[in-house]
Amino acid sequence: MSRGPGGEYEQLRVSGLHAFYGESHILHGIDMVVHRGELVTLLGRNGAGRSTTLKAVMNMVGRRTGSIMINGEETMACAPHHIARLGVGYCPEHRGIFSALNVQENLTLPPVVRSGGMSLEEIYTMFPNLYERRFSQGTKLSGGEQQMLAMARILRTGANMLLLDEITEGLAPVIVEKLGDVLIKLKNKGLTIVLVEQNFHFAAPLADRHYVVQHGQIVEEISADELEAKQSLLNDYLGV
Amino acid sequence: MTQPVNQAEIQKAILEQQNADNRKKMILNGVLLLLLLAAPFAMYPVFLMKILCFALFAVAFNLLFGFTGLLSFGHAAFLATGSYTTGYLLSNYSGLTTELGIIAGTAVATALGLAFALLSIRRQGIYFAMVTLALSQLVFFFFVQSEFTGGEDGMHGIPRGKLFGLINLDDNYNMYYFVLAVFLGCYLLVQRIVSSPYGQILKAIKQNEPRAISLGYNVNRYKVLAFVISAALAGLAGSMKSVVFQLASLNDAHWHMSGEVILMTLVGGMGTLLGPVVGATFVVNIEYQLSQGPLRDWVDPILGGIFVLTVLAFRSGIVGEIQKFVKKNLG
Amino acid sequence: EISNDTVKIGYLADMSGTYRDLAGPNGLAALEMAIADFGGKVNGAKIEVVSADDRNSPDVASSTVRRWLENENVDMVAGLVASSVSIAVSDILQENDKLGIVSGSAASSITNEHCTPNHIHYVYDTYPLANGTASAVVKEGGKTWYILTADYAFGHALEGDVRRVVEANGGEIIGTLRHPFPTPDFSSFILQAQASGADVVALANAGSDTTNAINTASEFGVTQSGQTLAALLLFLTDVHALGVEAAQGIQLTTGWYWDMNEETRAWADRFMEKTGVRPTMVHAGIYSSTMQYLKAVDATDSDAAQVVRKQMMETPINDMFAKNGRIREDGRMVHDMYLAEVKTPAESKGEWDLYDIVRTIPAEEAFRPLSESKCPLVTSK
Amino acid sequence: MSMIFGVPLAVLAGQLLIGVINGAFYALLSLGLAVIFGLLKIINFAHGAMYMLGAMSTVILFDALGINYWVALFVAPLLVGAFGVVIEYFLLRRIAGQDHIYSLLLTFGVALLIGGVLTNIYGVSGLRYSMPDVFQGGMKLGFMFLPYYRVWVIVLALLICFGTWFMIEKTKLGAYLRAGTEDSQLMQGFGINVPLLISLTYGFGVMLAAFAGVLAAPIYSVTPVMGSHILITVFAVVVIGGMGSIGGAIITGILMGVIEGLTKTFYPPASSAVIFLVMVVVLMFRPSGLFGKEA
Amino acid sequence: MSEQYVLETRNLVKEFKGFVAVDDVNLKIRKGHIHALIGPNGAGKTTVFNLLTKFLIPTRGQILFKGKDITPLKSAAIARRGIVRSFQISAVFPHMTALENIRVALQTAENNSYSFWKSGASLNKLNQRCMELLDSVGLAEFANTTTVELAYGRKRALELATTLAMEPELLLLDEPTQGMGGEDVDSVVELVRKAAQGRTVLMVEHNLSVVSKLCDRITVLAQGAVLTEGEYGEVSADPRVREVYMGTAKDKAPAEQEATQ
Ligand SMILES: Nc1ncnc2c1ncn2[C@@H]1O[C@H](COP(=O)(O)OP(=O)(O)OP(=O)(O)O)[C@@H](O)[C@H]1O
Ligand SMILES: Nc1ncnc2c1ncn2[C@@H]1O[C@H](COP(=O)(O)OP(=O)(O)OP(=O)(O)O)[C@@H](O)[C@H]1O
Ligand SMILES: [Mg+2]
Ligand SMILES: [Mg+2]
Repeated sequence: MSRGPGGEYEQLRVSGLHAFYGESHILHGIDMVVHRGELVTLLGRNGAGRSTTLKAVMNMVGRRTGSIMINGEETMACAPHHIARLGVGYCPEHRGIFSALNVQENLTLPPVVRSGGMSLEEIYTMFPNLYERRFSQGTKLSGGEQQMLAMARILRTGANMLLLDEITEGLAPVIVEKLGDVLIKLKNKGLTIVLVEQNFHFAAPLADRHYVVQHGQIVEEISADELEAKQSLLNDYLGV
Repeated sequence: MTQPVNQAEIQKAILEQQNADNRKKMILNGVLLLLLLAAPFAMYPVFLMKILCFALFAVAFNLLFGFTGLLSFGHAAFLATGSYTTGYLLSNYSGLTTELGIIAGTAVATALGLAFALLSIRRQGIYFAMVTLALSQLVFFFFVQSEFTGGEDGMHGIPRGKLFGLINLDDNYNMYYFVLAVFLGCYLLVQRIVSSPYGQILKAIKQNEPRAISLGYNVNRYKVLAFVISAALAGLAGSMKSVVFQLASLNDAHWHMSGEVILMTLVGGMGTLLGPVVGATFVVNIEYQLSQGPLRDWVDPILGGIFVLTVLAFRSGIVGEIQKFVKKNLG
Repeated sequence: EISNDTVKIGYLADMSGTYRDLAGPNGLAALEMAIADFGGKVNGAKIEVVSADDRNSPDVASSTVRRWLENENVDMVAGLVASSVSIAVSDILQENDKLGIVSGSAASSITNEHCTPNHIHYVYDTYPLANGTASAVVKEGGKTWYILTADYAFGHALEGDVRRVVEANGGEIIGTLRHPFPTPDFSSFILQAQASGADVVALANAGSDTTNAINTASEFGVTQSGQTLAALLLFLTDVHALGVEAAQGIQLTTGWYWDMNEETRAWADRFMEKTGVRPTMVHAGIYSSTMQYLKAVDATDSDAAQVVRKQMMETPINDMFAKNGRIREDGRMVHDMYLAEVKTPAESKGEWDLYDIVRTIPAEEAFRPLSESKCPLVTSK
Repeated sequence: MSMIFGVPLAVLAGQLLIGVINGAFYALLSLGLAVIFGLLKIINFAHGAMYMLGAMSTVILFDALGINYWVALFVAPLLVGAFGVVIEYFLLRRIAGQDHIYSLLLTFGVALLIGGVLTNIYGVSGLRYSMPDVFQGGMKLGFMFLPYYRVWVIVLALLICFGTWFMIEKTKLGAYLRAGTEDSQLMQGFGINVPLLISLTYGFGVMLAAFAGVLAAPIYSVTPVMGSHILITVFAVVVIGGMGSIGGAIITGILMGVIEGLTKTFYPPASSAVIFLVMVVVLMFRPSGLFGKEA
Repeated sequence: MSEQYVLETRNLVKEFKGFVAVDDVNLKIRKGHIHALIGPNGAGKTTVFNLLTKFLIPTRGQILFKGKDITPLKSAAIARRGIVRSFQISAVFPHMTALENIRVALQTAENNSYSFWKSGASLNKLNQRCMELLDSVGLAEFANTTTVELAYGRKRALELATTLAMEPELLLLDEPTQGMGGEDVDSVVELVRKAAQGRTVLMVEHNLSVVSKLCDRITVLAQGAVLTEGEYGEVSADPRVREVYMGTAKDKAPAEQEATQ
């Protein structure tokens, strides 16, 4: 049964998730739910375990225990390459641009997992830099350009749930702004988005709910409307 | 910012740490020394000398590979150059005392090392390995072609002669203690190099070359020096070998030998001081024991199996694994 | 009397490398056959055998032999294939005044520059190989020669010997080509040999080089185009590997062939029971030399190197391997050699039915005469 | 007859042709190596052994089951390829992401194992294999006699080389391969079964070697050691071409065949060393080989 | 008199296979300034850094350091002259302790870096200075910790300390706050401010609040060329800069400027 109490469709339900890198125990029981069409952020300090949470969902960490349901389907047993097929698009923290491929190849690399993804044209109009450099080696791009590429890449696949890790890192404000608009567009198209962000000021206006991660646990859940009220609490958590 | 901490205390702690490490080193060296001093009474001296020569060879290689991060696939060239040169001089100039012959052999190998280094040092990673391989193949070709090496038949009947014109090295025990002295000298030298100011830079270069450059280090010079030292020690190993066995052969120059020293180092534990010594002892022993026993037709497959096992089961080598184990269980 | 009441024989050979098949494990079998046939005991003293793989490395060989001689009082070392190994070992034998019998090596230098009073070279060497084949081929009208030489000591020696013989018999060397060892592909060299227009293309190499060359030669139709192919060192195992298809008509010199007479066949059958293959001349030589050694020990009731060697030299060898073979003071065992021709597929009646013995080369003709010897043992006389 | 450095032009022409043929052969071998290194970052010292297995299995299949050359041309590489997959799955996979050197050591060990075992079973003097009758004889080109089989070798080798190059450089699958070796985890995140891809790639690489082995069976003496002789040379070819450059491996293969051929004509003793000389010189001026991407 | 300028570039150009990444750039960096290089992604900022430190060879143009032409020098030589950079991704020696990391930098000043015969103890005299530097970035307590085990922010601090150990006259910082949030950013700002005393700093930074807090002067690059130069006020007011870089951030003080978009 994948219908939450509220009756909205549960795209992602993580419960009691522990994750380990070899010896070190990173996640200590994450619990979170993301409904279809929601944009949820994971906030927290460096090393809190946000990236790890996303990686764990993608089955990219060493060892995991607990439960991860995608579209109401238990995925703990799934091989990594099956997860994407469930309509999940992942944009990694450190971009993961392939040096063996040129920009265009990088863009078209991830297989389309669902219909309704963006076309190359749409993407290029959104990121003119990429069009300009489309035939140069992926890793020869500037830091920011690589970031754009990493993001753009998964918009093509038509995934209906996006896990985005620090997508504004190293981007010029003007691009950050543009990304903001993009996310809103995607959201309106009904995509589900889990956003890991350092730049709270970017995330705040977009998100429906915020999870605050600390020492590998969810310590606070704040919905958009509570934001004013809990601002100071949040600042303590994030040390702003 | 963090609360102020007492710098002096921390420094003291660090120094104590160092002393503790040094003490450990001393004890280890002591044990090693005693073992080696006693060995010839337990084992066959010539065989022990063989092990020492290869151990020295592996130690030399490890200085470059384990501590500088440069994989040379051509170290056989230096071993062979050392042994042929020494062999040739001692056989043809009866006036020459043994140590002079050995020094000469080492010198020539060192020069060759410099040449190799200058030609290869700018190449990165696997390309570096392959250039050294290519160069050593050319050296091999030279040795095959030249008359003085005796080609396939090899160079035979090299006189051990008298050390300093005094000590008769035909006596296996004299010979052994001479080889042992040289080996220990080199071992300690490498130990010193690794912890020396220079060693620190090598470490840094190995771990993050661009950063070392941006700090103003001309990394290639440091690499060249490391290469030359390594080549010199390898050459010395060869020279000693030719005197011990009284022969020099193409096997020393063949690329298999370059491979063998890599194996020894890895099996023993690369980047550790004792590793290559243990590795050499292990490999030489296995090969020897097997070639004698009932399994003598199966040496190659068994060796192969051992290498596969090493890589799969204990990748950081015998010594490396022991160190890990100690760290884990004894704090 | 016999030291500590045992005669201990060390068998050292390449057990895993390029020379494995011509001596190797089966050589050990031959050695054991000899001991068994001798009765397992000599003058009441028991006979022990130790064996090792020399890995074709003088290092390994010398440390093995040193230990055998110095710690395990081995009395005699047999086998000995790679010339680098044989020479290295002979030095050590001399140091320790023990005896060695070289059966596998081809280098004639072993009883020439490198001769010692402590070893015997038994089966063959490059001299008779060149002698037998070359003189025969020249006499049959092969006047102009082109030689493909393996570019190392053995090849050079063989080439030199061939040149001498050919020119002595009124032939002419119109070209030689030194190829690296080993060479996987001979097409380029064969092509040059063909272009040279020589009557004879001679192969002064061994093992896989020779078989590769012969394969390629037949592929490029060397014989069809009227040239004669002469292989100077070819073992039964090589021809077996080539097959009569590719090797037919090739002339070669051998010290022994299993199918020469009742005696050889009988022994070869026993050998085959034990090993599953037919013996090479080296296998037979190991058997014969071991017998000769044990007889000498028996006769002199001693295992001291010089005593035994002397006795071995004094008793002529008459067994399935050699008739009136004798060991000279330079350590060379001289005996009749045979010029063989590889059978055609039509003639060959089985896997191992490979040679026709064309001619017997008398001992005194075959080997380097003492007059030409550089061996101190001879010249110092 | 006109001469060049004392070599008749006709002979030279022949040598060049032979050079190209051997070159095609090198190309085929180095191609497999390049695929395996370029895509899997594995330094495959077992490549020679796989080449040998290809040849040996051709002979053994014939002796044991009477399987003829034509069938072997498919079956032998498939068998060896499957064997390769097994090795990748049970051994190489466990050291994925480790330093090159470990894959070198591991595959070298495997090579020793295979070679040693076969030596003990079949000996070293070689197995007999006679050429299929269709290839008996050859054509007279005026300047030389060209056996039909050599023609067959070059045609087939070049076809396969080109096919492989196209698949890797120009198809989607190729892109997956190239990317998967850089960050396999992320590729899996995109929904691609990388482990399978890798096994198959290694299998394919050794298949190419085995295929060269089958081609070699009728013309070279087939022994358990035949691979170890050629291994280093083939490595040199790959390096000169630029590690991991597929096209580079092919072109360089042929180039080296020709250069070697010329050396065999003008100074034969150096013919095995010349390739290393070329390698040193090339790497002097082009640090990552003729066609390699700058490291 | 160009003495007041520590660093000057004259018509600096870098082309990559026809693509012009840096297009005729003339920079003038005043002594003692903290000078920011900002601009959209792919404008050529990192490339400029790579040119200044010779990680890339300029296609055309000149680089002057304290009036002297240093265009032909090699990376290492330039570093020894006193131009030291930090990297966009943190660069440390992962398997050495924090203290050793700094010591490696200090050794450049010593002339013992080739003496392989000296004992390791001969380096202890540098420890005092190392500790001071570590303390200045608040890492004193981690002196003996292996660097891999340090958290991201601390790695960056260590890298900065290492850079300072070189006593550089000109410090090049590429996005020092990248990937940091909250207080880490503030601490880096403090660090840079400290580091800048008696030095000149040239930094690339996308976090405008940091730029506005720290920098005396700002050069804006766009498509490889200098768009404009000036103080934060002027630059941020420039409509072109807004268009290509800052975006539609209306007339707002930089501090809250990102707070609402
Ligand atoms: N591959 C790894 N091996 C071991 N530990 C890791 C690994 N990756 C991350 N860690 C550790 O796991 C913890 C959480 O890392 P994570 O990347 O999830 O933090 P984060 O919340 O994403 O913060 P940020 O990405 O801003 O650094 C950190 O302490 C980090 O040191
Ligand atoms: N090695 C290279 N080869 C080809 N093009 C390159 C190379 N390095 C950089 N470029 C191109 O030059 C331009 C400038 O790159 P640079 O890294 O300097 O941008 P940047 O200003 O640092 O951007 P960011 O703020 O995103 O880091 C980019 O378009 C990039 O694609
Ligand atoms: Mg993160
Ligand atoms: Mg940048």
